[in-house]
Amino acid sequence: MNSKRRKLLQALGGTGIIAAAQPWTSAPAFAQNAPLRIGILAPRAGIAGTIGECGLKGTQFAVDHINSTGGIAGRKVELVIEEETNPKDTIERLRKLVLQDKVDCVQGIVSSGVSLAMGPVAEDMKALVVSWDGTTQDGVKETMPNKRYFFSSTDNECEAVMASLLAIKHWKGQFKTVAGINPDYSYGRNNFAAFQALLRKYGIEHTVVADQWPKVGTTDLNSHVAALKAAKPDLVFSSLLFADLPIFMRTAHGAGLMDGGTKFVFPAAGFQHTALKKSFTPPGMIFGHNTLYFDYAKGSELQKQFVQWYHEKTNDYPNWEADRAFFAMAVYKAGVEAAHKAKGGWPGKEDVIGAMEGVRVQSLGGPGMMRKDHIAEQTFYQGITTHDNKYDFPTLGTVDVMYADQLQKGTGQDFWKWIETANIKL
Amino acid sequence: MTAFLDVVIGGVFHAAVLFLVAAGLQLVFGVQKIVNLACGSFYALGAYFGISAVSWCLARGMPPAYFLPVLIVAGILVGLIGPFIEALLLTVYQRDEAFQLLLTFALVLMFQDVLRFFWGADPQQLGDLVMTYGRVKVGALQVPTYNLLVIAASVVIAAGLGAFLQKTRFGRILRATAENREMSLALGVNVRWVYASVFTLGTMLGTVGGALVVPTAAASLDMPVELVVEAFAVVVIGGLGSMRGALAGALVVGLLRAAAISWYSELEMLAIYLVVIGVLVLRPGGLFGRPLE
Amino acid sequence: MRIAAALVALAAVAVLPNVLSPYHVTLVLPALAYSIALLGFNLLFGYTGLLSFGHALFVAIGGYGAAVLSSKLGLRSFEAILALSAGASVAVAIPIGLLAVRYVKIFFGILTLAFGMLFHSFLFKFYDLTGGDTGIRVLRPSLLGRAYEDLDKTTWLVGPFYYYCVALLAILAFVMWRLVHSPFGLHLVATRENRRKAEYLGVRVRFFRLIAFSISAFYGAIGGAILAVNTGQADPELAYWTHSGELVFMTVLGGFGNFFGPVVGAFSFIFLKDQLVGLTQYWRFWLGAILILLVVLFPRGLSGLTERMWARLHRSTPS
Amino acid sequence: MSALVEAIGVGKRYGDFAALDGVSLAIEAGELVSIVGPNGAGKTTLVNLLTGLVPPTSGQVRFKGEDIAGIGPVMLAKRGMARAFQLVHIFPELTVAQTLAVAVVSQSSKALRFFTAVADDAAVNSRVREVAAIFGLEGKLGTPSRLLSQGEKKLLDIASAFALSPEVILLDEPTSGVSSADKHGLMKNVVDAARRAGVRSIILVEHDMDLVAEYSTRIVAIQAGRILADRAPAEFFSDPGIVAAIVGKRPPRMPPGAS
Repeated sequence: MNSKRRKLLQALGGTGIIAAAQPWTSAPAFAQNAPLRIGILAPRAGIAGTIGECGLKGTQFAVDHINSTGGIAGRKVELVIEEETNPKDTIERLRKLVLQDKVDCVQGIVSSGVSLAMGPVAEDMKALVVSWDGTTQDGVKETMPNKRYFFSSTDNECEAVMASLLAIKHWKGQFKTVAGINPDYSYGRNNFAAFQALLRKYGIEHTVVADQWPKVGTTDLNSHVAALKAAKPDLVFSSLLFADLPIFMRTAHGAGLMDGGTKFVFPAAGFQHTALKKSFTPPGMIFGHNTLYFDYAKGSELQKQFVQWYHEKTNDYPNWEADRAFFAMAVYKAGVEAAHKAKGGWPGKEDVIGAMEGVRVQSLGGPGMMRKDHIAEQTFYQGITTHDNKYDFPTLGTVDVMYADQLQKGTGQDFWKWIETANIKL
Repeated sequence: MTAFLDVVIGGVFHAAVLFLVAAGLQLVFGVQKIVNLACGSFYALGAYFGISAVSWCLARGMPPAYFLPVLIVAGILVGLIGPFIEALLLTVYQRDEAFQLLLTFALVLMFQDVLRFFWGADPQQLGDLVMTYGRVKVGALQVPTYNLLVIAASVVIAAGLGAFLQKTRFGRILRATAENREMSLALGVNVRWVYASVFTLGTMLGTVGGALVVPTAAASLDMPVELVVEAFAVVVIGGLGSMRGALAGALVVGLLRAAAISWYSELEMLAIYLVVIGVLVLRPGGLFGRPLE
Repeated sequence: MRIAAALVALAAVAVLPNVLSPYHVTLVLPALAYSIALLGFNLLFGYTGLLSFGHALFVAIGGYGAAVLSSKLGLRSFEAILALSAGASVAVAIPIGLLAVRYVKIFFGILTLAFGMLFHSFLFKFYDLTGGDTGIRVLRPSLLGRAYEDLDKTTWLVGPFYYYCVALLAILAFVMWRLVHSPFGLHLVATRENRRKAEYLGVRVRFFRLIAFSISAFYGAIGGAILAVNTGQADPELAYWTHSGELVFMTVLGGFGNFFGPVVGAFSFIFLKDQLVGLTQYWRFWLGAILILLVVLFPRGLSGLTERMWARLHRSTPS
Repeated sequence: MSALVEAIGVGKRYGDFAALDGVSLAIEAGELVSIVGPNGAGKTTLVNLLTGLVPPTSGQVRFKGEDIAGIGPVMLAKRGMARAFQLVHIFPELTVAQTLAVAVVSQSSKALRFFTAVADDAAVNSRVREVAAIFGLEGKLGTPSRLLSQGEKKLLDIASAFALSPEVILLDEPTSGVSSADKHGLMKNVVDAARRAGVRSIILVEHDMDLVAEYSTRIVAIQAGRILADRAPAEFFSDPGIVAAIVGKRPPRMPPGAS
């Protein structure tokens, strides 16, 4: 029962049980042959356990790939996996990874609460951290004004921005009343606020007739749906994810919320896309798949390989968290290798950080880049759904692709100010 | 009007499920004086097991329409872990309540991982099975037939429980044991057996509740800890140990939640806690409980 | 004898930073924080006989107190933060206590649980005020007027802050020691042992319970403030009922019948959890299993176990 | 000179049922008044009223001239009346000395001292030893109460009531559970102790008519919620009608909640 981690490690590193800690600073000559140790902080239990599961698959795929093709600058990769829980305990695990296991890099983290707490701690410990997710805008700017060691994922609001843009592009003039049902945490709050801010920016007259904030993990949404139905909105914007989304879909369908021509925008639908069965999910909705759309016809060979590998392992199709995890690993690999090449020898941590700034990589979902201000830029996929496919769940009929430079704030900007002033082409 | 009915039906549906879990809590507390924090874990177990059972049957060619009885049977079957857990509780019957509470808290911790070990971290669902029974449409009002069936099942179980406790010999023994354990012992009642059966029955109410609700919802790992709080609100409002209290409390919580969501959604859970505290201030024993101390 | 043992333990804790790796020293910090919170909790549980299943409420108030004061109001003095957070905690405890001390046993447990969850709901729902799920950041405070700006956070935590917390634990443990041996403490135990008899002996039972509840809230908030500084963040999980459950777990692990039981419990729990989490992803299961063993076989916890072994040792060696 | 404890036309109804009806009673300093009567006659109700535990539905209950209706046990102790119960009430985990100290301290101004060790308080300790000596418990001061014999527990229960230094003490069947051989010794002990401790009057509820006859200065007989007789022992026992009513057969009425 307790051997899962070990098994995974063996599968990944091929080195079996971790050797005693080898700090890279003390013995550079020896270190050249020792595997690189990468700490992973991923949720395993509770609501977010499902994110961690998918992300870990991305990491595993990346590490298999790396280790079978010569490692990172010649060194194989070995993982130390720890659980992300609440901020208090996760910081303890981070300290363990950094101080005790002496890992070279920490990747993971999906919760904004944890990443907000972790940023300053990582900076203080000079720990190189590349986060998968968990970068909701609130609090980010005061917590980490000048990041040196912490690398963030793309802003969590990107998908809301893109979904809002698509809604405006496709349905402008077709809706006057809007309603929101979004998860009750910073992610949901900001998504709905971003949607409204963009409607204002493009001068779309609208009234919010209902806004619902079910707690994440609410399994009975009948009353929420009843409230939405009573408000008779022309458009419903919902960044629900996890199991909440299929539950909402099924409940809304059962109550007839989808019978009256109401439009639906689900920026985070790609997280539970395979659970949204056709029978209760009509076509013609806006679905966001974030940075990985598994069925993208023009997707890279790498993506197709991964999707197949994932499907064989789980009998399911992956969501974007796998891509985020892969991206984090790819950025670190690219940084190390660039620094290694530049230095002509094994690079120090500061060299790696320098090389990671501005590095471009090919992730599972598509091209991406790590900005100089330590915020990731990736490719986003959204579109309007269709039932015309071989699956029992809807996929995208038309796929819109946007690069994050269109979807997130520039260096040093405030997200909300950026929305007002940004020059985005619809 | 339609909107109002929607809210009421939504609230009653929520109440129906809460009632089953709360009734389990009440039964166990009433007879054994143990507050079971793990009631939410049983609920989740019922939900997960229900999904597995239905999927297993469907894969073997069962017509989808039979899924409701399968769920009920699955709930009852998995409720059979009751006696084993009761055997564990047996060690602390004579101890301070703190230990009983802690023991069930330990079960909460263990079940989180047991569920994850068997079913993984991804939420489990039954797809669109719930729509097998279609919808009931009256004017603009639309309700999935299954939701009404769950309400009906809960009412039947409530009535059955009531009749069982009032009319049958075993029910009378239960009530007598609840009143006075020593007296029952003196009258030759096999208290060991009574406790084991009551705890199993309480467990089954939870597991059947979880199995019944899962087609409309999903089984997820945080189900147990979230539900406990609501179930506690129900029993405190209704009065600890009272079956009538479980019914009234479930309706109060279900309808209150539905109303709060419709009119001022920020108040959802807050409103429930405020009512709990209000009840405790004004009627310390709850609506149907006895005054304490 | 006990005091000598306590002094030895204190000295041992004081030299830990020289012996342990920095990581393990940072692990001792939450243990110190929980020790303080649990000393207060055990005044209520062990001495007064009231089991609160919502005590995380006060730990959370301490945490959020530190967060709001340091990052929203710009207050940096840790002494002031502790005083104000603990004061706020007592201010919250009094009205809750007035209601809750009318009950005992399971009803007291459920009522306190309800209040804890009420606060959790508040933290979660009132997003603009409390930061919702992400909570509020806690900035590094100054200790006795010194900011130690030259130290990075880990060095600060395992250095000045560590000794500060050790001193705080020593002072608060001493105060608690005096409390439980005072007439006040005697009355608390009397109310636990036989409420009716105590009343006929002129003990104002509810009043004394209320004071015990308030004192435990005070200690809880101090522990919470230390925890939050250590984490650098106060988040709603601090108030969640399972965190309250952990507090009870720790107390029983250490043994609530012994004055130092909670301290033993806090240290062993943190150590145990760290080991289990490192060993298996199914650490919750094993933690629960250990709790069951404890409840069934060693209800007096580790301190009770040592006492028993000590007694057996003495009996078997002829003097 | 007003009476120490006084009931003026008190009645207590539970719904339709009158547990007590128009009872008047005055207890002076120096008296030992026994309250007797068959089960369900209203003795317990009367005692509860006299000790301010429950308020009467009509009439007045006074202690030292002040109304004490429903003041509750804590205030009762403060005003100077103590009560010991039929069933033993002790603090199992506390030692004899600690048990007595609870009472001693609660009546001093020291109850809310948080930082002084109660074990080191010389004044408290000497009073504790004094009370313990009266009841022959001085050898058991360090013994946890739960380890005492049944008789010792009973003594401790009564002793702790004495430790309050009350003016009036109410003893509810103090000899119940004590072997008949020890009953007289215990009773004598208690009455002597009361005199030495400065207790001004004793109210006794007792079934054993030998004890009642021997120690009472006055006997109040209750039947069906009313006073049947209020006489000196000699007169009381010389009236066969009363004796038959009290000692004889149980009355047919068996009201709920009155006993």
